[in-house]
Amino acid sequence: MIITKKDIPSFLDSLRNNYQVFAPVKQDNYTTFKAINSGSDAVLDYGNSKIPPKGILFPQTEELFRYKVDEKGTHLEETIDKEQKVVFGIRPCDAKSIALLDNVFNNNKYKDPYYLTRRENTVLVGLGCNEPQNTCFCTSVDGGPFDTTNLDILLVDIGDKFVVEVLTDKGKDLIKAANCSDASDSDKEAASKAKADANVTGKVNIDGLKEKLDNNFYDEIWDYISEKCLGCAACTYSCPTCHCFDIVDEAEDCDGCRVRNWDSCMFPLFTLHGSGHNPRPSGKERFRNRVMHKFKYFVDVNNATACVGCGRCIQNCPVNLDIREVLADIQGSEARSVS
Amino acid sequence: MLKNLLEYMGVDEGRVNFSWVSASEGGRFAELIGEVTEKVKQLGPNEGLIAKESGCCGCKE
Amino acid sequence: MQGIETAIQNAAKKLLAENKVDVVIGFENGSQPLRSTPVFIRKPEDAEKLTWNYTCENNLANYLRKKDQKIGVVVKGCDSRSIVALMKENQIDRDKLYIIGVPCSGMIDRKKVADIVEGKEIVEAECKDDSLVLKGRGFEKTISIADVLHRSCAACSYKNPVIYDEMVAEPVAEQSEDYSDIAEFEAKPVAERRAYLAKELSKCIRCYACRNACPMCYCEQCFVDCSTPEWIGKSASDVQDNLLFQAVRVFHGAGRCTDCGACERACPMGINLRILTRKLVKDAKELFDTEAGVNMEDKPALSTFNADDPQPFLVKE
Amino acid sequence: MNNPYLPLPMKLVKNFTETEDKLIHTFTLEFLSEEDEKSFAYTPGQFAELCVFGKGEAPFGIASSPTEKGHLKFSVAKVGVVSTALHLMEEGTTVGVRGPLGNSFPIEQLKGKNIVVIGGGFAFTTLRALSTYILHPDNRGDFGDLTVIYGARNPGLLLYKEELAEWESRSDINLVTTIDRAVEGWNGRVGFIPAVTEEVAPSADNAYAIICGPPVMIKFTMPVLEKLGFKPEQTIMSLENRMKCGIGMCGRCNVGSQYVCKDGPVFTRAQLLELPNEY
Repeated sequence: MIITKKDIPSFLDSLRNNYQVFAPVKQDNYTTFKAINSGSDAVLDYGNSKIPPKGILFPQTEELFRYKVDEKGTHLEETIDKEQKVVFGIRPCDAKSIALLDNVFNNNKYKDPYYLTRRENTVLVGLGCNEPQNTCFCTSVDGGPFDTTNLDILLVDIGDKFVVEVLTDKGKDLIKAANCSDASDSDKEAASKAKADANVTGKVNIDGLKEKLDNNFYDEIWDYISEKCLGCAACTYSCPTCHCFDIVDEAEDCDGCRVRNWDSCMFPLFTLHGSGHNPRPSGKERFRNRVMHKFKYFVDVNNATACVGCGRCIQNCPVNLDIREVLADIQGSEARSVS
Repeated sequence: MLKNLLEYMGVDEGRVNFSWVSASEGGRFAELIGEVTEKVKQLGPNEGLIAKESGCCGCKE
Repeated sequence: MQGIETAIQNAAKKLLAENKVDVVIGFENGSQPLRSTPVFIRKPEDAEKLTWNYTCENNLANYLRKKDQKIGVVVKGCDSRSIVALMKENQIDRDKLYIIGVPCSGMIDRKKVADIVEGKEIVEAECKDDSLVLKGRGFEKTISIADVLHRSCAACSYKNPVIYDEMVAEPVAEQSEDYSDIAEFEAKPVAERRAYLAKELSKCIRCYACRNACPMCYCEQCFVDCSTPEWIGKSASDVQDNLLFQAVRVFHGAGRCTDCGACERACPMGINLRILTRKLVKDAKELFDTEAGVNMEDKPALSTFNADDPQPFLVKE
Repeated sequence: MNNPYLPLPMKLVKNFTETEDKLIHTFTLEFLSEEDEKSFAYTPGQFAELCVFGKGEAPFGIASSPTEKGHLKFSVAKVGVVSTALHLMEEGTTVGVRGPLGNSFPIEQLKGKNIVVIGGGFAFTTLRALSTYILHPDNRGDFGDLTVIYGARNPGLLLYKEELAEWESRSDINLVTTIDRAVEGWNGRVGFIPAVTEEVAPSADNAYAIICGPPVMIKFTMPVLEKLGFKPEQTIMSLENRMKCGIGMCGRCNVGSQYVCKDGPVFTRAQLLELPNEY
């Protein structure tokens, strides 16, 4: 099927009757995912959003429950967001990262109701990448510009219209609302041509990386590999697979709420013990833990690499510490083809 | 410098007041506090740097 | 720029070969167009990696605090002021430091470049004396560097390092300091100022890159990480707390901030932070006629006082 | 879908000062209802997140044994926001408890074996739970002989003094308490845990050693256990790390790929030797 670009705003408006619609919106000189008020706000020719759409399912600040303790007893009121959502225009790498987050919030012992409820109520409409950026390296971490993992619908841009690939039932009943017409053969050809032309220039070779990480924990490479890192959280807060969070109470005496905020393993406070001991005292241990978590520990536990190659950590790092160069140094070879 | 910065950022004039008062100047201290309280009362309630919606945290969306 | 680059490389090679320093900290080409990245050179033959161009925007003074090695560092005007300010606070030992001074003609702001090419991706960028040739998919554009300089560099009045062991090129012309941007913001009505700051700080994601990129910010435990008492809330969605965070962070720089602009350049969300930091730099100049880190003699503004200091803040009695 | 973040309200019935320096209190919490207690079935070695409404949450080992019905016991040192708030709390206040969390001592594996419990300082909470569980008449028969070596800097810092006295008088437990340096009025054993363990020299065959205490004590007691023949699989430890969620999601308490809160806190030394030395 195909849908013309002109019809997109009206399609989004029709969706807004029974969905909360999120789409990329221009803000200053970058795009970010926001709940849109009108279909025309959506911007679809963008590289990738500054902050990943994971923030829709796992917001930076989220209230877990409100509580009030008075003579009559303790009143707890959990606040789980049950609204139906559509994320329109999500890139394949971000959709894949959501599949990785499912392993975290649904581990072998516990289920996180906040994330999982939203996850069930969200339809992901993907937008293929015709022009991957030079920081992208999704093909190196078994992803791709038109990868359909975890998407309900994939749109392929062929000029003034999109070829619509419906992938799941959720996608099927969503697309009913749009007035699509059938895709002609030329449309289909144009789509496969777009898919073929999209080439991802950034590459990094991660075969054998996990085995190397298995036994290079005490290697002195870690002493200098993160020397220039400032220890801020720009990379973790712009990473679609980062899931660490902090829990704090915000209340006046016994009336308030318990809130969950994004947290970063790059901060010393993250692992500081009450006794003052810190198992990861300096930037070296923290950076090593970040790389180990994504390319070894996560693989050990979930048999998947916790990186989708979106390149946001490369774009947002104030000192341009490039994860592809880090991985290449660990692999021991200078064979990093960085454009 | 602190007063300049706070007023620059949007705190109403007159809400931030400084004065040197020695421990022995009891009378002047009382008078001063009276003046400042009066001035702040006229300014009315301080609705903060931005209009703060209800709710204790980000839970107002 | 080419002459400066070779001069830096030779200086570094000599220092390392003669074992005068253990490491030379400078810049090498970044992993993408229009980017450079700090590098730590320990062997003379690696010195060719050192480069110098209009993208060496990080303040390397950030890596010099409390180091016991002998360090050589490539320093532009604003970095040198940070070094002087840090030396006055005993964070840097002068005789363990060899300063390679570089007169700086300003660093470009990638966000401004992105605006000009409407966000299209740049595949290759080349510098031809004072203009930039940008190549991307299906377009090529030449822009003058002066139009895309960082705000801090465009208004910079200390392009030449104020302290150095060796200067690798001829000093460039300086321009006088002007605080018209701050004066203009001061003149705005309170409501407009509040609205502007609230809009800017609503973008904040509390990654603390501004704090970590600033050479003057080196507290063991930052007030943000305190839980007893919890000075400010931890959630980034509370704009009031974001404003308070910036107010307290910026005030720690009163009389110490050298207006190098590293905080604004490090911010991934592009928040205009210098509208706050320069207010304190302007006050330190107007009230006490001091500028941070310009020479080794005068003390930071708030570490000293004299009888005729102006006191406009007192309650009129 | 049940919500693992919601605490179970309980009533604080006893706020008992354990140590002379008043830094450690033992809190006894009562369940509010029968089914609350049933929903909280736990095994010695597990921990729980204590929630002080208005202040926050913090993880503490459960010091009571499941054999002690109707209530839970926690021993808490005054360190941060939550622990200070707990110390000042009057009896009758409502406190939230989230748990039981983490794995526990491998009770099934310990059955039929001799047990050597070594504790130091105030890390004796879950060890007390285990010892009480073993000493309970219904369970005592399942286990071999029980040696407990427990030391502290000075007599005032020993936890659960009455129980120690009671255990002293029992025949089915070999209790050895020690203090680091001699103090007048103390006629018991004097010496650091590693030296005392070497003196007591518990036999390693068909035995498990369970050790919990400050890092320095662990560091010097390990070689003694090795010398006595305790293989790494026979040595069990309980780790502590900074925790927030307690359910293996917030990502901070990991040692290598294992989360101390979900996959621990109890590990055998053999497991720990495979993990990076970062705890």
